Amino acid sequence: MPLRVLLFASYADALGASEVDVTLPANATVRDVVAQLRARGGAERLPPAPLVAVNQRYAGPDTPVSERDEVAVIPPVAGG
Amino acid sequence: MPLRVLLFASYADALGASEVDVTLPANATVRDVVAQLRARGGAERLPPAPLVAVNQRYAGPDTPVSERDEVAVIPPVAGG
Amino acid sequence: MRSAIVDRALDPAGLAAAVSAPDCGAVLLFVGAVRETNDGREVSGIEYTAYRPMAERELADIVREAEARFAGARVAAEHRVGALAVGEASVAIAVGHGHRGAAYDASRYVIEEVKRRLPVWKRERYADGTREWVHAGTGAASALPGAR
Amino acid sequence: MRSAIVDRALDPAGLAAAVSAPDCGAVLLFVGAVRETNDGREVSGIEYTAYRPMAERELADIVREAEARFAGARVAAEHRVGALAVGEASVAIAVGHGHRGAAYDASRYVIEEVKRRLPVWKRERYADGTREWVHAGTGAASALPGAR
Repeated sequence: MPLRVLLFASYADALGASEVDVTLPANATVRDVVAQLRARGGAERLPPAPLVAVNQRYAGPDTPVSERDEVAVIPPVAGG
Repeated sequence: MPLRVLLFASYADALGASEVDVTLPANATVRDVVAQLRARGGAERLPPAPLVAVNQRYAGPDTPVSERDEVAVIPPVAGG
Repeated sequence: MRSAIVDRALDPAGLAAAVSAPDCGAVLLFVGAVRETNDGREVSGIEYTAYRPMAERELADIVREAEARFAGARVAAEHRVGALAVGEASVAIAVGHGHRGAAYDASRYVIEEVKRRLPVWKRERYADGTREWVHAGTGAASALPGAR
Repeated sequence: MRSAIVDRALDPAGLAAAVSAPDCGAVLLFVGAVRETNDGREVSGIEYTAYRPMAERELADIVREAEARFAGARVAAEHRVGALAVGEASVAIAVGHGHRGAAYDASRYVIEEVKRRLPVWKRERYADGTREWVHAGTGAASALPGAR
């Protein structure tokens, strides 16, 4: 299935885009999203297990994702 | 020696005055000041060992006092 | 409670007024501002960006959590995004409470959670013309907030 | 540092401005105000009195101690005396620091020391027309600050 993944800040710089489209197997999880991303150019600047949000909530690697979900990869936050 | 003692808030109410004059022996201490005060009418509303300031600093019972010192008896503070 | 991600100057006095009330003995206002130096480098400004819908929800969650943990607390918080100059406020947190201890604890809770999990990033501009993303920690995944 | 015992309305924003600086990442402002109830009784106002010269020196000492204990802190504090209505501010403490942890600690230090040793007293006026001196603790001598 196709999925659009949101990127921010240094991760958007690393992959050269603020959104990337990936193709996932059925019953995919956050772990699969990260694996797809890591296969792209520039992804060596991402940590092995970056933080991910699904539908605007932090989500662990086993969280299932479907094509209707909003998935974002979250660099170390620096608010305040 | 004579000494004028300053009183505040509930202690001034208890002794009916914001200043009282006491007479102290030579080499007197804060303890002697308190003993003199406790002999006065209304002093039963003071605690046995009220806080005292000598020259605007908190002072223990053995602190010496002379007639040139500014001595004040300090009720429990309630600032803030 | 009141919370917002905004792209205008913050209004700390307005937040403080929003949490004040006749049963409120203590009001605590925290304001975080852009510093002129960081790690010894001269900063000329900071650009804050956010994953905005998530940041708005996360800040609202943090404020609600503080009000639930510290019963009686009234909390209001704003975080600014966009280009900020040195000295400008990036975050403001106001807490009103009947007792000062709870006001301090609730205020501290909000700023620590903001630093830990609000999806906001900052890129510092330096006097030498360069700019860099600032990572509060090491950037290691292990330092990040866990999934919930 | 800046400190004063005053008989006019406090100026919290002015205190906060006094401790802000370009190297200052965090400003924390504490404001204590008259509450409408105390121990279940409806309060109509509070009259604060002070042993004024000692209170001025003691508050200056407390502010200086906070700046010494929390290196880099800029501290300003004011305590009001006289007749205050419900909601009016009796004490305001502003702390500026490069780091928020020290700002919180310094602010808390000042308010706790003010409560412990500033020679200020308050008499509450109640809705039923009576008034009473308020003792923060039990009034027992053992609860008072020790001689130094």
